[in-house]
Amino acid sequence: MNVRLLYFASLADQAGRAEESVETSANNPATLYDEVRQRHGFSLDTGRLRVAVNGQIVDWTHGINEGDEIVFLPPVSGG
Amino acid sequence: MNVRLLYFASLADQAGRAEESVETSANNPATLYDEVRQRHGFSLDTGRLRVAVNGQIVDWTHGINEGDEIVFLPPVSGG
Amino acid sequence: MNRFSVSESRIDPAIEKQGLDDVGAGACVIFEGWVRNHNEGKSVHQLDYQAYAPLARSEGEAILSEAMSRFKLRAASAVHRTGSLAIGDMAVWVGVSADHRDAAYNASRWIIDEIKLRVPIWKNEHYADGESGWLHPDNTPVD
Amino acid sequence: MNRFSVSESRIDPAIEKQGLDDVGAGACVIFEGWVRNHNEGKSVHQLDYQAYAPLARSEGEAILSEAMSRFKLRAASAVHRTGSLAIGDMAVWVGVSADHRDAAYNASRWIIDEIKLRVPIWKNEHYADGESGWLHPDNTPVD
Repeated sequence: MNVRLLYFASLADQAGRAEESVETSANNPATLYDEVRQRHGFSLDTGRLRVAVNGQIVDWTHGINEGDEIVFLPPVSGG
Repeated sequence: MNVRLLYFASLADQAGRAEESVETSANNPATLYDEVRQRHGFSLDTGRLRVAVNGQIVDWTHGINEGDEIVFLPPVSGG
Repeated sequence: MNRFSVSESRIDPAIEKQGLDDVGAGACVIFEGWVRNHNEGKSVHQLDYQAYAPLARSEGEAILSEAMSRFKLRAASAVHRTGSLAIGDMAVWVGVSADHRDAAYNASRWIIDEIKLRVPIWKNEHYADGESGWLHPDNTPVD
Repeated sequence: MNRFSVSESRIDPAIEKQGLDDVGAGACVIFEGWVRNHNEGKSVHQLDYQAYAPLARSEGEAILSEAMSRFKLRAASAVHRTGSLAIGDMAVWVGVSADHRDAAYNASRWIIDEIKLRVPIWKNEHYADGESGWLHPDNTPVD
């Protein structure tokens, strides 16, 4: 299936892009992150990230569906 | 000697004036307050007041001199 | 330098805030006291504030100087209204800036508490029932 | 009702504050986060803030709704900047009004702490030495 990933902050820098569409057979965000992490050399591991699917923060075991917008969230530093 | 008294808040209401000059032989603010309290029927006693002489907060036993500006300060309620 | 003032006219928070600017400051905390339409269950129509102005200024300055040495601040200032105020009017403005927000919050709270305890300013509340009265708090906490 | 917003342009505190007016409110506490010229010993020239805006809005709204039920408030609102900011620029504005100052201070502090913990916004600091980097705090307290 095809999903859309958005990248922010250091993940965007390391991926060299702000978004991408990926073909994946991963059935949850944890597996998907492993795939893209390997490809882009992301330094943060899932213990330091949160993940959002379609604008909602979800568990790493949450299901993934065709067309989902998925965002791996590095530790925030607003304010 | 002659001193100038300023009155604020409930003391001004009870005295019916914001200031007055008084002739007194009181040698400290405590004695002076007893004098004016009797005359004006002030309800607050010295335990609930502070006193300022010439713009400085002082003890009730502080000396008084001719021409001093003396203010008995009711509990404040600013803010 | 005057950090504390007593004002007979409307407080302009934008002007007051200019004194807090500092390139090293990352946090600014502002407290405003507004005239509310009720106090201890009574409906309030209007307020008068009376000040013994020379002493109010020197006590206010002393509080702000002490705040500058007690807390890690960049700047602190405050102004208190006198005269007749309507519901919604600003009675007091307290502003601080600091590198970090911990100091800014702590200092702001400390300053307004000290102002309410020490500065010779008195509030006369005019109630909906036509009564009015000067408030002379007796140890009970003042909000 | 939108209590939290993300803004690509300058925050105007006078406009933001209008949402806090309430005849029952006696206390207003405002927190502003400013871009300061230093962080952890490094000299800072400029900042960029990046947000995942839809989630930042919903997380921000959730924080302000929770504040309204946790604390005795009349109103609460907040706005966070995104984009390039210079030293002295306002990065975040948080305002609350309440009958009493205790609730106002406590709510204000709680809201900015939650924003810094939860809202998906990231800061990129540009240092005087030419380096820059996204900050990803690791449990250490953020100021």
